[in-house]
Amino acid sequence: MSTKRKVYLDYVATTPVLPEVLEAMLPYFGDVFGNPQSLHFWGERAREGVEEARGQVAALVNGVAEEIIFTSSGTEANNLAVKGIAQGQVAKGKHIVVSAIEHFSVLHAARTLEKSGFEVTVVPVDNYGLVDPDEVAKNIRKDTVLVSIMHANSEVGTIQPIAEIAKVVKEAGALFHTDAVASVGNIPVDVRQLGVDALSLAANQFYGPKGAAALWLRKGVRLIPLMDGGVQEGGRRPGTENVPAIVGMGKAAELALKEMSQRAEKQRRLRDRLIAGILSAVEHVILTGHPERRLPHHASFCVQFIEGEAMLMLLNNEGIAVSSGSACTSRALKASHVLIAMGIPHEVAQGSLLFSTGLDTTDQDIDYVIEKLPPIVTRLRQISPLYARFLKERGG
Amino acid sequence: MSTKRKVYLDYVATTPVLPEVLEAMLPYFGDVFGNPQSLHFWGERAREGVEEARGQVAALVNGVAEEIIFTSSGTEANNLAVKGIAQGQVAKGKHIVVSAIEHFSVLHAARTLEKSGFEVTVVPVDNYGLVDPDEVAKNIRKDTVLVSIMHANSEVGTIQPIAEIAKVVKEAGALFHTDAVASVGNIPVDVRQLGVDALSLAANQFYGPKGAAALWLRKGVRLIPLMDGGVQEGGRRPGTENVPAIVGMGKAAELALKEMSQRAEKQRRLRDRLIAGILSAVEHVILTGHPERRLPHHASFCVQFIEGEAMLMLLNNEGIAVSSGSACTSRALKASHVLIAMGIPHEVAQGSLLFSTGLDTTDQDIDYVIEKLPPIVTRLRQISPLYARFLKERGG
Amino acid sequence: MPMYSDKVMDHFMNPRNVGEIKDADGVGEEGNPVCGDMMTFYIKVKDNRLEDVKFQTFGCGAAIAVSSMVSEMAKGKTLEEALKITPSVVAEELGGLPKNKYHCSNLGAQALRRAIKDYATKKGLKLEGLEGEEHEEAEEN
Amino acid sequence: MPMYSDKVMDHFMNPRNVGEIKDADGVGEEGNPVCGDMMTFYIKVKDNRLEDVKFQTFGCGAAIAVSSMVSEMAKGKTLEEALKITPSVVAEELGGLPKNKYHCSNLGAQALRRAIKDYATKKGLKLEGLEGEEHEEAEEN
Ligand SMILES: Cc1ncc(COP(=O)(O)O)c(C=O)c1O
Ligand SMILES: Cc1ncc(COP(=O)(O)O)c(C=O)c1O
Repeated sequence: MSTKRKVYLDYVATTPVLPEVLEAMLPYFGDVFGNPQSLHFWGERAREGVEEARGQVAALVNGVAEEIIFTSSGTEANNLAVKGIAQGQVAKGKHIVVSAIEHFSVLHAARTLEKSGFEVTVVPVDNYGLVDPDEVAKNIRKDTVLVSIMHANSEVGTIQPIAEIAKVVKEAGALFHTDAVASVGNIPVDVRQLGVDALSLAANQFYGPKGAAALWLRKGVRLIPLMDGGVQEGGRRPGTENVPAIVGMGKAAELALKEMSQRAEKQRRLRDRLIAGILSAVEHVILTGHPERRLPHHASFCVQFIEGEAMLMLLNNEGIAVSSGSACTSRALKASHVLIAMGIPHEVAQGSLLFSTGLDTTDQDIDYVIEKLPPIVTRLRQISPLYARFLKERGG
Repeated sequence: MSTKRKVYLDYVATTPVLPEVLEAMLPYFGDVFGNPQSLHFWGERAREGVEEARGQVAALVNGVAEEIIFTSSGTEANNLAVKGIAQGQVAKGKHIVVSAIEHFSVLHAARTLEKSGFEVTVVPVDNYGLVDPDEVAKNIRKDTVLVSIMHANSEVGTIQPIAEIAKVVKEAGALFHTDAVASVGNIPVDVRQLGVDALSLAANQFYGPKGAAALWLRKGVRLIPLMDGGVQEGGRRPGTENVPAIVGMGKAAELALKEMSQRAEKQRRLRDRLIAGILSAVEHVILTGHPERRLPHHASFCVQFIEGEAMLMLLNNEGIAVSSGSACTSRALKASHVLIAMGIPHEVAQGSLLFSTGLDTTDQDIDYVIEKLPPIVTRLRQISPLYARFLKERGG
Repeated sequence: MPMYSDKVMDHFMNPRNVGEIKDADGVGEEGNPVCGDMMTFYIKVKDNRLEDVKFQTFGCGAAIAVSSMVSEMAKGKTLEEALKITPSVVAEELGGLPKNKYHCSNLGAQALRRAIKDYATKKGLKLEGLEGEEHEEAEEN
Repeated sequence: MPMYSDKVMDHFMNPRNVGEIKDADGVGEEGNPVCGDMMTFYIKVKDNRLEDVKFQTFGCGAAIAVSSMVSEMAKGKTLEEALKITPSVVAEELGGLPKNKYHCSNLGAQALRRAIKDYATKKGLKLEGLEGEEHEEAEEN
């Protein structure tokens, strides 16, 4: 690709590690390299690092340190929650409820549970990607042990009414997990206020390192571990702790908590400019997800008559990095199950385009995108038989 | 603790990250922070880093890149291998064989399989911790789908005759996994020569970072993933790749391969000095594990009449970091199952002491240990009722 | 986009023969909205030769590159020669296509074939290579 | 070793009253080799008081510290007072013991009790607090 301006607008895919975070991590590769389980000076210092991070991560979601189980990814946290909690409650029943727009680490984990005799109910979402708490309530049965509904969706940005859903789940006597991977660190998340029993979060969504994530699990909730092995994380997640990454997650959590509102405010402003700019500069574009109840750094669209991967490639050629939920951009060649669940036709879902801003995003970046996107859309529409047909039908 | 000389002799617990390795990792926290699954410049560069590492890791065990599945720890690699391969072959049978001295991530994974209807045969070891290939052969049945025997044991250093065991397993028509977490990077490991079907390795055993490990899995072996989610690692290990750690593992693998023999030679010399020194300076000490067929950096003992944790604490007070397999040093308060399986009485196993040398170990470190250990042993024996009894019985 | 060859990238960035032929002698459409790639080919025939070929494509980079490549390969060929342009020949000419892209994006040859068939049907022609499998089973590359 | 309190560390590093009393009035042993901690307590009694207490311990840091603490607490006490030294009192006095260490290492009080019992048996004494549960169920702290 050419050496033009480079604009990263794919922060929901992953964020860079902040310099302060990396700095906090560095000693743990060198001097403080010990194994936290070791009974000596090196082990002790590593353990202190991990335990400090546990407190910092707990604070970010208003939990307590002992309720944090560190994992290696949001995917692992979700698998641990869904499989671990469901399997921990089999004495009570074998029914779980998830939404249609969950990340695959929840949705497919539920499918895997079906193979061992669980029943899974998938509740729908509306056109904005919202789950209706009443719909959840309606689907909870006597043998429902777990409901898992995500906090924010990373493809359309929609934020669910988790507190309301948690309330109906609690009243019905089931446990409630929320995948908050896309939200924690970006918007306030308080496990007590939300009233959930388990919550997944991942460091690389808030300027912490890859390889560190966590499940917050309310004290007393029974959990069958995914893995067997040593005594790390109270035996619930064995394996040598990824100390530097955990320490980095702690630091990133601390910073995210401190800077939350100013970060969000800046993101919201840039994001709103981007949305307004694109909607006015390009015809036949739909904003996907909820217009207000959405992540502050999130702007997602469907551009009609053209396909997402082609747009990605041409944007990339201009130095702009975004993502898409089109079939062609997925390894499985299926359009985003999220967009389809929201009632968007396959043809339209093909034009999915997803921008997410971050701490390094500038007004110039937004201007650049608003300048570069329209000719790309025009160019692809000129090749598109769907657009030609549309023009003919409209014209004639 | 006091600020005396500091001597780390617990390299089997974990190794520091080499400066060259950290240097290779650093860009991936900053500039090259992309998500390898992203279809743009940032994603592409991250993906290139991961794929280069895959080749480097494969080379270390003489495999090919596509056979490497990155995981977050040796524990995860072992769980994935044991559970994933066993569950992948249920059509054939539900019997597996492991040795009595496996790491808990194999042994307990096997126990978990029992809960879903598998039968597990645990083969014994001799006084040196060696598995007899004939014993394995005898225990393979028609419905045996998997045999998992570790390559080297991290508690007693013994290296198993894996090629011989793999041969009998292959002849009997079962699949063979070996946990080579303690050996890979320290001694030559060649999956083709060993003739295994799956092999676990972990970066933090050879100066790579924590949070990166791998399962080498022979092409064509069916595996049920531990986790559900995205398409990473060919769907066999979903979750955002821990790019910096994976890149670091690749670099560490490259260095380990290049420097293997000179590293091992140095370790062996230091280790032999340590063994000779301790055996001559302290009475009533047993070298555990095999005297020759052992890891080059590994020296393990049982010091009679006293207990390991107390020794660890006093050694730590002198700045010396080692580990122990005593009951008191384990969270579960059970003496090392490895020592017990080797026929060492509980009382003796309590005196377990485990030294492992590394790249930074010097002759002065060895001298220091040989100087500091004897008075510590004497001091604890003076408190010990077992030693008093021994003296009386010997005296009278 | 490293999974695309330079040739694919070139045809994607600079697609040849884009557009519609208003008075086409044959038109062929191929593709489906679930996979996400759809192509329309237009041909102009003179003396049994493809005097002009144009296409429109809705789809990913590979789909656009494939269409462009097919149009370029087809132009000037006799109808019989053009019918020998199969998905695997196109993929090879493009320096390979990513495995998972092969099936969906590689529909250009079929769209062209449909256009030729359209022409042949209108003209009442029987062409060698037109009978038989409408959809060549695309091999993986 | 951060899971040990300063008090535990002090008693481990500098254990009080280590040793054997050759002509002890009572000897008590406690512990088991699987857990890994074993303690022997020796007492010298004068006028119903523990004139001297010594111990030998095979075990971890906590076991050694507990023994030392028990010996220190017991010395000079009447037999009845000494019998009131329970595992939880010892743990408290030591500033707490790690949860998983409580059961195995905290056997010092029992060993002392056994030594007193040994003395009482020899002397034909009936002491208050000696009947009943030989093994106080150690509470978690
Ligand atoms: C032989 C062996 N296997 C597996 C493991 C587990 O590795 P990890 O703690 O990195 O998950 C270890 C760890 O020490 C080991 O020595
Ligand atoms: C909502 C949500 N949940 C879970 C995940 C999985 O996280 P990871 O890829 O870090 O395992 C993602 C990743 O994008 C996500 O957006």
